[in-house]
Amino acid sequence: MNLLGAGILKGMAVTLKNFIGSYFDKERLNTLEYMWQNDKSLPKRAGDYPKEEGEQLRPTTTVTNYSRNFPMLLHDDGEPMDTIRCVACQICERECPPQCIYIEKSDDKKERPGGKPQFYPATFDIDVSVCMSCQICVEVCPFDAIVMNSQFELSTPDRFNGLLLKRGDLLKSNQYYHKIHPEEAADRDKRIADDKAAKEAKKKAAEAAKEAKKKAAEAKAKSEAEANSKEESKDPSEPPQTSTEHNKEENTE
Amino acid sequence: MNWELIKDILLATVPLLVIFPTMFALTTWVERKALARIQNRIGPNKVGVPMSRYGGKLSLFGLGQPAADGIKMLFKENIVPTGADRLFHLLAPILSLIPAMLVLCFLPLNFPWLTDEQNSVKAFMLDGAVIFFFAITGLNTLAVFMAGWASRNKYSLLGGMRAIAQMVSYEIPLVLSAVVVVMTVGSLNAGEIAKSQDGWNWFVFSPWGLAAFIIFFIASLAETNRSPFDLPEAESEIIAGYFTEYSGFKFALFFLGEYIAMFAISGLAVTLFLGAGDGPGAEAYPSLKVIWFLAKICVLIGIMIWLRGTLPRLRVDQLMSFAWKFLMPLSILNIFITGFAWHAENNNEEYGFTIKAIIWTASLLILYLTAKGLDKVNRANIKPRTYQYGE
Amino acid sequence: MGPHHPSTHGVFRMDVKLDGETVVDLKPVFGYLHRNHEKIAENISYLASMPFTDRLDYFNSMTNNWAYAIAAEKLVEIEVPERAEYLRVIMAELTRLVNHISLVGFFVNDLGALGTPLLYAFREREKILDLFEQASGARMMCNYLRFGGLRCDVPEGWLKRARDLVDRFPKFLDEYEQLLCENEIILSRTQGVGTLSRDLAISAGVTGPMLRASGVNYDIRKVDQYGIYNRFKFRVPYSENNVGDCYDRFMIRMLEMRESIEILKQALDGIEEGPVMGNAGKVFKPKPAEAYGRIESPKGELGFYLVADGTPKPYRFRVRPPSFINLTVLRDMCIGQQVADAVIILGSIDIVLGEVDR
Amino acid sequence: MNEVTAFWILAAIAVIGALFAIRKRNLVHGVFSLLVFFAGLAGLFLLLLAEFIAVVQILVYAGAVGILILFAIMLTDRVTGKDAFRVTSRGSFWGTIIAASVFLVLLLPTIQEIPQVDNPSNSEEIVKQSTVKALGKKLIHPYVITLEILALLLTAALIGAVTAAQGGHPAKKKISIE
Amino acid sequence: MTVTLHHYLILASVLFCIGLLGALSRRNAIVVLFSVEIMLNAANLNFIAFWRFGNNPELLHGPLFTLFTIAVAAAEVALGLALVIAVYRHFRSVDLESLNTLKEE
Repeated sequence: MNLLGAGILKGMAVTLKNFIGSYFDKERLNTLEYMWQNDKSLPKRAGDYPKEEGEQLRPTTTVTNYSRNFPMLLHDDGEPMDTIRCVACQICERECPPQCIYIEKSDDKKERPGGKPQFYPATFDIDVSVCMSCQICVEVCPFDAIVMNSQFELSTPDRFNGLLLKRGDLLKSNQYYHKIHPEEAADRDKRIADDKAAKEAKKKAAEAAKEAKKKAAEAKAKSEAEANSKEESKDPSEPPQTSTEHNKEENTE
Repeated sequence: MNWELIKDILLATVPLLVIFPTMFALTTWVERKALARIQNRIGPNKVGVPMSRYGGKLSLFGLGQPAADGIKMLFKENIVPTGADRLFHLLAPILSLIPAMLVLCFLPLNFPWLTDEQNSVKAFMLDGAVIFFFAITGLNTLAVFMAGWASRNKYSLLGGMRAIAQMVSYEIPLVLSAVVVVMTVGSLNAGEIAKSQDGWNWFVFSPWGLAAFIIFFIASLAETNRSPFDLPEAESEIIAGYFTEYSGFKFALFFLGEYIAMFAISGLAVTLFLGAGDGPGAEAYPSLKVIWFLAKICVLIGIMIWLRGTLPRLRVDQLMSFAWKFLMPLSILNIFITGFAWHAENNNEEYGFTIKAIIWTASLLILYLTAKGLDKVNRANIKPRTYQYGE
Repeated sequence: MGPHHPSTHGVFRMDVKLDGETVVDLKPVFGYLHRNHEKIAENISYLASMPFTDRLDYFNSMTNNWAYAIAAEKLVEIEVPERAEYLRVIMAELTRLVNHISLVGFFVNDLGALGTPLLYAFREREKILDLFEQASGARMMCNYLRFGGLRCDVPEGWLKRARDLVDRFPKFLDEYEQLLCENEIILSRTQGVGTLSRDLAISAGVTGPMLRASGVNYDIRKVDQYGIYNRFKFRVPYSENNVGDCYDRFMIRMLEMRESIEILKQALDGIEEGPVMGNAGKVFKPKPAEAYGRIESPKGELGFYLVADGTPKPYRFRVRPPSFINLTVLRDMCIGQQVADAVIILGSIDIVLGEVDR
Repeated sequence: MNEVTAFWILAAIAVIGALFAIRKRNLVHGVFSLLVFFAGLAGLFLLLLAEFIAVVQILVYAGAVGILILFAIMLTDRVTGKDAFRVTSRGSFWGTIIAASVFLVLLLPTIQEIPQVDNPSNSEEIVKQSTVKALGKKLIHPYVITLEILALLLTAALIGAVTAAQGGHPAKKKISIE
Repeated sequence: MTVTLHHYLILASVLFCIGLLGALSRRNAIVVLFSVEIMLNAANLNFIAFWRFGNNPELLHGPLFTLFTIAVAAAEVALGLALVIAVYRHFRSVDLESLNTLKEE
């Protein structure tokens, strides 16, 4: 039969342990100082925050390199507007659950390094107050043009156009992406590289197939010429048709 | 006007007015810091002296917090609800502060600069100090009612009535447990009680003294609406207690009154049970007595804060049945035991060690068994249950 | 007690008719947080409503996702790879821990314990949420599961971090039990309060810890054996006498946490490398069919009923919210009790308004 | 000198307190003025060096009886305590006349017969004697019977008050869940 | 001029008469209880005054007797209020005028 009031005493022993523990045991005390430097006033627009996420945080803060907050557009190294990846295919605009992306397709095409000239988004706005950072747009985007940024300090005094991120604010370089989400950026680039390699391989295979066909055609013409009376020599089999569809772009909608 | 008398009176009262309010400010800080630490937070550390020249600010580990609270309370606009009784609305916080302050001067603080022969000090050594103490704390209930009634709002009246019911029903165990000490010392005078406990024979070391101290401490928790009994002000069911309609400086007065009452009651507990001013170095340098006295008060306040961080609240009917069905019978029994033990000790001559040991163990056993029995009677079916596991 | 009452969990109002201290009649009023979840789901694609399921019961988003994923997988036969199944179980049990500690924290806070147990609970919850953030990118709104597997694999080192969190958790639980389970004040305030008899619970369709507290041995993980729960050996605690009160509900949740740790240990041992995403097609366009998938969410039986009509948008999307159905017995439990207990009974039911109002 | 001024102040407080207690329309104001009256009286007792009595007066009257009356007002009258009935009873005119005549009857003998005693025994000696210990001894030794009777009376009054006020508690009807 | 016995006696009789006036002229039962209290306290004042100016104070007659009257007065108030509450429950009013059901019509 336990001592009267033993439950209360045990409870108090626990609080005492926590009281003393909070001074020494790092694991118990886990509240952190607030991050934003408090001597600067809040910028007018969300876009005016310093571009690089690192500049606004205090050294002591630790934003894990997995957290996602609002989307950002990627451009490869070089002048941002030339190397933008987004081709304004507006899939993300349709798929976005809270419908917070607004894209206006440009009418002229822009030369892209590597691929053929593509459209580019004349305006690409994301209303940060509507976006719920659910990352669906990143998933459905076939061009890896949009990824999640972990910059969370975007508070502004003005509610309407203050929280509207224009294309200029959204555009960030790939190295920045590597800086904030190293692992994710790494395997995303690897996947892009593999796709490119697969495409070249396919292209080469296609050219090889074409030459083979040309050769076969000349050979056929020659052989026809020599023995057009001889019965048709069996054509080499059709060049292997690539199994997967042409490329992700034409997924039917 | 003989200036001699006035000088003595000032010498006796001004230190009280200086020491206890500063201790009040410190206790609010300590309470918030300690509660925070119990909950693994850091506690207030943002208020600091803005050293704009050096950038950032000098955070005084939150010591600026009580000052900030005080200033905030001063500048808050105090609203008096329409239709409320203006006079009593103003009078209630003052009436809640006066008894708390008045009672402080009867504690045997024996300041070193107050030698005994000055006649002003004798005035303070009131003959019926302990009874006077309970009479004055009784007035506190009055202030609570006045606050509840004067703010003309049904809920604060309800809260006020509950607070009064709680205070009145916990005053009885408070007084009965004090009777134990007065009985053995034979005098109501706080100074004599303190003198009789010199040299480490504090009352808390005898079994009935310990039981009385525990009852006294629990009842004092209820008297000042602290921790497990803070029903009136932190009512999660109905809106908060009797001082909802108060803001600004009047609320600060209530707040101050509550803390000073806490000091006063724990001061009395120290005088009655923990040998006021008696500590290792007390005989050598009498000026150490004050420091010992205040240290013991701080220990009791610490325990109160610790309790506040741990225990949930009691329901109203449990609160009442705990006072009437558990504390009161226990304290009455304790009085009988003390009477018996005191009689055995003082009247027969061969009061050797063996009889003393027997009496002590017997009384300890009786007290514990009755407490256990009472607890079983009151809460018959309340015990931790076991559960079965299904596949 | 108005919608923004300090102790109700979210916007929930109770019209209480009193006779002195005892409650004579009680009418719960809610619907303040109704966001039209099911109608919206009919206008967007299957995948797009996955992030909305996080917002249902915002304490445990992983289990919501899993329930929706199971229902969708029943529509179209998709085979989920081994590692995804294991990770799903691990995530679900971690959310069960998160839900139960925060519930116990809020429950004791209603009893008036000034936040201390709540802050201990939140301290441990933070550690688990960090794990979720590393796996899915967000702490509470994970949006991590997809039809046929997971969106992405957990980063390396995650399993080791999860492993030592699970090893450290029992130590915290012992400390928590020592603080709460024998505390006389909590015992006397919760025992005999808000009693729910066994047959009333069954007839009212109550599920989850509340049902088990009233003495019914019914746990969907054991009944349906969905996912790979049949591989793990774990027990289901339920009360002996067939009337459950607030104390039973509180204790059942504490014991369930220990069982979840057992499952987590076995799951973390059994997981190996492998693909995380099944062979789901690019666009999810099920043939016309209907399916009802349900799981044992920490609050009870969470079910999704989907009717597909061949287009990429569901024809009908219905959620069976456990806390909404558990709330229907609130009136019967509160009548005859004190006012102070009405708040505690509400706390013991563990409702989250996101799920009640949808 | 300051003793006389103290007497006059306290006498004024007591008389004003008593008058307001009777005259006030609002009952709760009446109770608070009654408490002022009790406090004034306690001061007078202190002046008369009956220290323990002053303390007991505050404890019993100002503390307990005051709250008791407030509870009674809360339980009976409208909470606002406004006394809406006609303030004075029918016999109020005759009441004042009787009170005045009683006052005269009391006043005349004090003026003539009781000697003008103005040299009270010195206060130090009284203070030394009227300690609580002396009172206690007196209470136990010669007046122990009265003390026991008093105890009996108080318990009887307590039990009587409780039963009268409760008026037989109606059986606690079990609220059945239909 | 020092304070003499006469001062206290006159004061006590003034207070007594105020109490009597209140008792007789107010309709509300609770105010009547007030006035009875005032009368009792006036009597106590007399006891202490006579003890203070009496010739053998060590007998402590005054304080003892006052203690007894205070105890009796407290018991009396408790019972009086209990009766008032019982009456209120029955008659729904504390007005003494309306308590005349014993008088046969």
